[in-house]
Amino acid sequence: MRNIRFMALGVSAVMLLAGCSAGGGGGGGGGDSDEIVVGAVYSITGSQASIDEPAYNGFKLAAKEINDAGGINGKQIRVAFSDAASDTTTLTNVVSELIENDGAVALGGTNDSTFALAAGPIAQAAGIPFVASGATLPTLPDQVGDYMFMACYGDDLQAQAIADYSMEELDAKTAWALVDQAYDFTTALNKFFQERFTANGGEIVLEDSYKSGDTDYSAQIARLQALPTQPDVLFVSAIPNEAGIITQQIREAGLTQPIVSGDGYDTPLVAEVAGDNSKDVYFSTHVSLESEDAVVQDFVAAYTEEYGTGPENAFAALGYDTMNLIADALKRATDDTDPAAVKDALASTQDLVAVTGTISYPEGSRKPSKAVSIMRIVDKVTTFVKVIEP
Amino acid sequence: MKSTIARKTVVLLGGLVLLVVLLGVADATLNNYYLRILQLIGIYIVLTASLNLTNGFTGDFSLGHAAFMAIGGYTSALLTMPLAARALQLAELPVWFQEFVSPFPLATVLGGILAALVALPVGLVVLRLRGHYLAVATLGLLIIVKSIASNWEPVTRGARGLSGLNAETNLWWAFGWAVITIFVVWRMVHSPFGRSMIAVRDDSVAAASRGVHVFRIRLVAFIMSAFFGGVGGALLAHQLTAITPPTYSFDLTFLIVIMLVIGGSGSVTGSVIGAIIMTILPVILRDLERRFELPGVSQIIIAAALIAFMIFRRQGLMGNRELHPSTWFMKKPATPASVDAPQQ
Amino acid sequence: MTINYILQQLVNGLALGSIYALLAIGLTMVYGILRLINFAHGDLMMLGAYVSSIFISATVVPILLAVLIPTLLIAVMGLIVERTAYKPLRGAPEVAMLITSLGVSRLIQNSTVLALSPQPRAFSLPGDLTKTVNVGGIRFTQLDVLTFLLVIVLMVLLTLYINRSKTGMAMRASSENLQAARLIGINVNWAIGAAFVLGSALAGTAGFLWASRYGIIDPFMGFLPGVKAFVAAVIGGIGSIRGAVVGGVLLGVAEIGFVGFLPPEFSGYRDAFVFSLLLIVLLVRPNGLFGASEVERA
Amino acid sequence: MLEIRNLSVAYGKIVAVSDLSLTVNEGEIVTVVGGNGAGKTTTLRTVSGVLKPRAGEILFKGQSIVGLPPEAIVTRGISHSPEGRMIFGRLTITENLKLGAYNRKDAAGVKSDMERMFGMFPVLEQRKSQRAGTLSGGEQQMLAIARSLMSRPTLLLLDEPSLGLAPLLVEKIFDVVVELRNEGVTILLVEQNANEALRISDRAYVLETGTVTVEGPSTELINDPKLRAAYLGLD
Repeated sequence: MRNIRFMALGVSAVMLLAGCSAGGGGGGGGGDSDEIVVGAVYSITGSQASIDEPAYNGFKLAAKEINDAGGINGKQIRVAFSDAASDTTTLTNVVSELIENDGAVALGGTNDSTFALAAGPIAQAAGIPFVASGATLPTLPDQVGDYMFMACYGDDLQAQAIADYSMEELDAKTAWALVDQAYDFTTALNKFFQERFTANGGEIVLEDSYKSGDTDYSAQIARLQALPTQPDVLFVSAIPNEAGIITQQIREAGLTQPIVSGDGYDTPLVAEVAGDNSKDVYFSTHVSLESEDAVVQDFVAAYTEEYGTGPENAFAALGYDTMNLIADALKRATDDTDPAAVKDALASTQDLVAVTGTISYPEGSRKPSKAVSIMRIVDKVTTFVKVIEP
Repeated sequence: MKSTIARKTVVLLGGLVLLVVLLGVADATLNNYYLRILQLIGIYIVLTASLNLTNGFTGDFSLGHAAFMAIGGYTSALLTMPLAARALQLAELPVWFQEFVSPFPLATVLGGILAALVALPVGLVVLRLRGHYLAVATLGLLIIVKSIASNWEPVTRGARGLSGLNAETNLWWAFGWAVITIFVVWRMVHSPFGRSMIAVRDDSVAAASRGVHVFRIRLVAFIMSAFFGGVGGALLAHQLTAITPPTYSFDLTFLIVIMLVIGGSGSVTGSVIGAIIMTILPVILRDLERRFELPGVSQIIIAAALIAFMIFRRQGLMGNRELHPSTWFMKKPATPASVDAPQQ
Repeated sequence: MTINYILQQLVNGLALGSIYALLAIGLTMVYGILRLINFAHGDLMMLGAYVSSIFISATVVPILLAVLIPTLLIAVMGLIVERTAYKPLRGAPEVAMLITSLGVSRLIQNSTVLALSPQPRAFSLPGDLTKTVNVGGIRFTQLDVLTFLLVIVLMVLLTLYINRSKTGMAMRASSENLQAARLIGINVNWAIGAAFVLGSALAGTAGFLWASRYGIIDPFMGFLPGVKAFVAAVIGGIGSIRGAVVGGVLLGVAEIGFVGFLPPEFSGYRDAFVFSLLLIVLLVRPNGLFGASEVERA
Repeated sequence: MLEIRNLSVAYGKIVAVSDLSLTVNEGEIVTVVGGNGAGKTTTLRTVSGVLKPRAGEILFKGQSIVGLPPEAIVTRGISHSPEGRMIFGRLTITENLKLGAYNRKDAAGVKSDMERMFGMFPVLEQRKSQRAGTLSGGEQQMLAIARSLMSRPTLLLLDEPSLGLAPLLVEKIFDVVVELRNEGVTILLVEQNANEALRISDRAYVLETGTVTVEGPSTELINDPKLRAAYLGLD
C-alpha cells in the first residue's frame, strides 16, 4: 500500500501538466474582445468520419464567409475544434475542453443522437448552448434541456415523409423493412416509418435486421424472396456506409420494387457501389443539393471552391446551417459574450433562410419544423422529386 | 519488525492524507475539463489494476475486460437512472423498477457484483483454455455481451443505449475506488494466495504438483478482476452519462491492455503508472493533432509506440518490480525494492 | 421453407465461407509455426482491396492484374511486417506477439486513414464477373463460383506444397518444434517468412475478392473478417490447410444459416453466434476437425 | 578440431557457463560429464549457434564460428543431436532424415546416405513412411542420431543419447557411437550416464556450475575415486 504515495505523486504531476497547458493553451477564454469562440464537435476519424467530416467542412465554410463579410458585431469568429474520434469518452472530453479551455460561447456539431446525448448534458450543465447538426432524435432537446437545439428536423418528420410518399405516390400497400440494429438513427427511423405506414392502412410484411459492419445480406434477401407475395416497397433503414451495398445486393437478387429510405441514403456511395443497380431508390433528406434554389446553389459553389469537391452529402449543408444558426443568434443576442443570452436568441430564431430549408423554432420547441426533400435515384443519377411540408 | 510495520502504517496513512489533500486542491482549483481527465485516470487505474489480476498475475490473458465493464455499466445505469429518464426510455420494464432509484455507491457495487456473478460460470468454461485460445475466447465473450446489449431492447434499449444518467462520478469516487482496487489487488498478490497465482503463471504443472488448486486460483482471480471491471464500467457510465454498446468496445479493452503492458504486467504500481501515462498521452497527442491539424496521428503514434515497447521493453516500465516510495523518503533502502515482488 | 430457399442460403454461405477460408489458410500457417494470432491479417486483406481498387479504376488494366498485383504487393507487405514487428520477438512469450499484432493492426488501419481517407470507397468490378446468374432458381455470381474453385485449387496446391516440397517440410518441422528445426540447420526465418509470404498473398487475393463481392472498401473493413477467419481456422484445426478451408466454409454456411433459418429477430446475434460456436468447438474438440491429435501446447 | 576458449553464456542475468575452455581433436570421442545445471547443454547449444555467447571464442577447424547462424554451422560440418531427441513426431521417418540433409545440395549423396542410415538402423527402414511419433524411445534416439548424420558432419554433438532408455538399448546406442568414430566422425558427447560414456571415450571434462573443474583421459577419470563418488554414481 505504500504506493499510494506514488499515486499522489502522479496526481500532482497531472496537476502540474494541467496548470501548464491551461496557462499556455491558445489564448484561452472568451475574454478576448475582438473574437468570438464557437466550438465545433465533430469526429473526423473513426466510424462517424464519413458524415462528420463534410459537416465540419460546412461549419468552417460558414464561419469563413461570416468573417470575410466583417464578422459578427465587429468581431471575428474563431472555430475551436478538436477531433472527437467517434468515441464517447473522447467526445465528452472534447466538449468539456472546448467549454472550459477555449471558452466557447456556443457549440455546434455531432450527426449522431447517441453522441449528442452524451455531449449535450455537459453543455447544459455548463450553461453553453449546443446546436446538434444532424442528430435527428426528435426528443433530443427535451431529453437534454433548454440549452440543446437541433439544426435538423427529427427522424419522425423524414420517416413520415417517405412513408407518405411511398403510399401516395408509389401506391404501396405493403412494405418490407430492413433495419440496422447498430444505430440509434436507423432504429428510430424504422420505428417512425412503420408507425406511419401502418397507421395509414399499410402493412409491414416482414421486418428483418442486421448490424452495421455486416457486409453480407444474402440471408436476409433470400428470406425476402421466399415471401409468398412480394411487398410493394422495400424500406431500408441504413447508414451511408451500407446503403450502397444493400441496394446492390437487393437489385442483384432480381428484386425490382422501389427501395425507400431516409437521409442515410443521401450519399454518392449508393450510385457508386450499386452502379447500374442504383435505380428506383427514393429517400427523404434535408436538402436536395441539385435544387435550383439560389441559397443551395451558392452553398454548393462556395463549398466546391473551398474544398475542391462538391458537398459529399446533406450533412455538409447541415454543418453550414449549424454555424449560421449560431451566428444569427450571436447577432441578435443582447450580449454576444453571454451564453445564456445566446441561448435565448437561438430559441427565438424565426425564418432563418438556410440551405436545408427555412428554420424557425416554434414556441417552446428547440426542434425546427422544416420541409423534407424527397429524392430519387435512377441509373446512378440522383434527382429531386418534391418537397413535403410538415 | 514491529517498527517496520508501524512505519508502513505511517507512510500509508501519510500517503492517503496527501492524496486527499491533493485531490482536494485539484477539485478546488482545476476546471471541469482537467477534472474529467483526472477522473479518467482514477477509473483507468481501477480497470488496469484489476485486469492485472488475470493478465499479469495468473497469466490468463483476457481480452474481455470491456465485457465486464459493460455489465457493470449497464447494471448501475439501470439502477441509478432518474425516474423521469426511465419513464421516457424504459417504459416497458415492470412497475417496481419504475419506482426504485438506487444510490450511486450501491449501484456501483451491484454492477461489480453482477459482473463477478457472470464471471463465475464464464470462468468455469473459458478458463479450461489457456494462452491464445483464452484470449480469443474472452474476445468472443466481449462480442457476445455487446450483441446482447445491442439486441435486448426492453432493458438496454439496443443501439440507442441508456442516457440521461446523473454525472455521479467525481474525483472522490474515481480515486476512492482506485485506492480500494489497489489495496485489494496488493493484498491478494502479497499473500499466500498471490504466491500461488504467480506459481500458476510461471509453471502451472509444477504448481499443481505442489498442491496448488490451479483452477480455483485462476477462477478467483478472474472473478475478482471482473468485479472491479464492473465497478470501473459503472464509474465510466456515470462520467459519460450516456452509454451505448460501442462505449464498451474492443478499443476500450485494447486501451486497458496497453496501459497494463506499458506499466508492466505483474506490477501493481506498474498498472498505476500505465494508467496515468496512457490517459495523459492521448490527451497531449490530441492537443498536438489540434495544433498541427493532423487528425489520426495520435492513434498511429500510440500503435507504433506499443510495437516498439513490445520489441525493446516487453516487460513494461516496471516489469515485475514495485515502486516503494517509502524507501525513497525514509532513506532506508534496507530491503531491495523487489523483495516481496513476484519473482520471475 | 422450400428446398430452393435452403439451397440458396447454402450457396450464399459457401460464397462467404470461401473468403473466410482464404484468410484462414494464411492465419493457420502462421499460427502453426509461430503460435501467433496475427490480428493484422485482416488488415492486410484491407490493404489488398485498396491496392486492387487502384487497378480496377483504370479500365485498360485487365482484371487479372487487379488480382495479381495486390497479391504480390501484400505478400511483400506481410514479409515486411514479419521482419520488422514479429521477428524481433522470437522467443518472447506468445502474449507479447499477440499484443504486437494488435498494434500492427491499429497501425495499418490508422495509417490508411491518414494516407487516404476514412471515407468508404466504392469498388465496382467492370465486366460480368459480379453479375448474377440464375440456375434453376438459385442465384450466384460467376465470381462466387471462381472464388470457390480458387479456394479448392489453392487448398490442393498448398497441401501438396506443404507436404512435398522441401520448404513445406521445413515449415512443418518448424511448426512442430522451432528449436529442433534450428538445431538441425533449418533456416527457420526462411520457413516463417515463407508462411507469411504465402499467407499474406492469399490475404491480398482475398482483398480483391471481398471488395468485388461487396462493392465497398474502408480502412476498418478487415479486422472482423480477420478474427472470424481465425475462428474458422480453430474450428478446422489450427495448423491444417484442409482444416482452414473446411472451417472457413463451415463458418460461412453456419453464419448465413443462423441468419437465414432463425426468425429475423435473431439476425442481430450473428457475431455472437460465431463466437459461441468458437467456444463450443474449443471446449468440445480443442484440436478442431483436422487438428493434430497431440495435446495443444497453448 | 573444436576449440572453445573462455566461453561465457548467460540467460538474462543468470550465468549458465562461465570461462569454459575445452578442446576436441579430430577422431576423438570426448565426453562431458556433470550434474544438472552444470552447463553441458548450454555449451552444446552455443557451439551449434542457437545461443549467443557473452564472451569467449569457439574455433572450428581453426576458424571462429561465433555469431554464425545455426544453418551455417551445420553446413560447416557440425551436427547436433539434441537432448530429448526432438524428432518431428508428425513427420515421417523419411522426412525427418531428409530434413537432416536440409542444407545439402547433392541429391544423389543424400540418397546414398539415406540408404547408409537404413543399413545402420534397419528398424528405421522398416517403418520409413510412418510418423516418427509412433517410434519407441530407443528407435527415436536412433532416428535423432541418423538425422544428425544426414548432414555429413565431421563433428557430432550428442546430448544425452541414453536418456530414458533401457540398458540394452543404451548398450546399442554406445555401440553406434563407437562405430561412427571408426568411420571418422569426431564426437563430443554429453552424458549423465558417465560410466558408460567414459568407457568409450578418449578424454573427458567434468563441468561444475558452468566451468571445467577436472579434465583428462577417460581412463584416468574413470579410476579417480573422488570423481567416482561424485559423478559416476559408483562407490
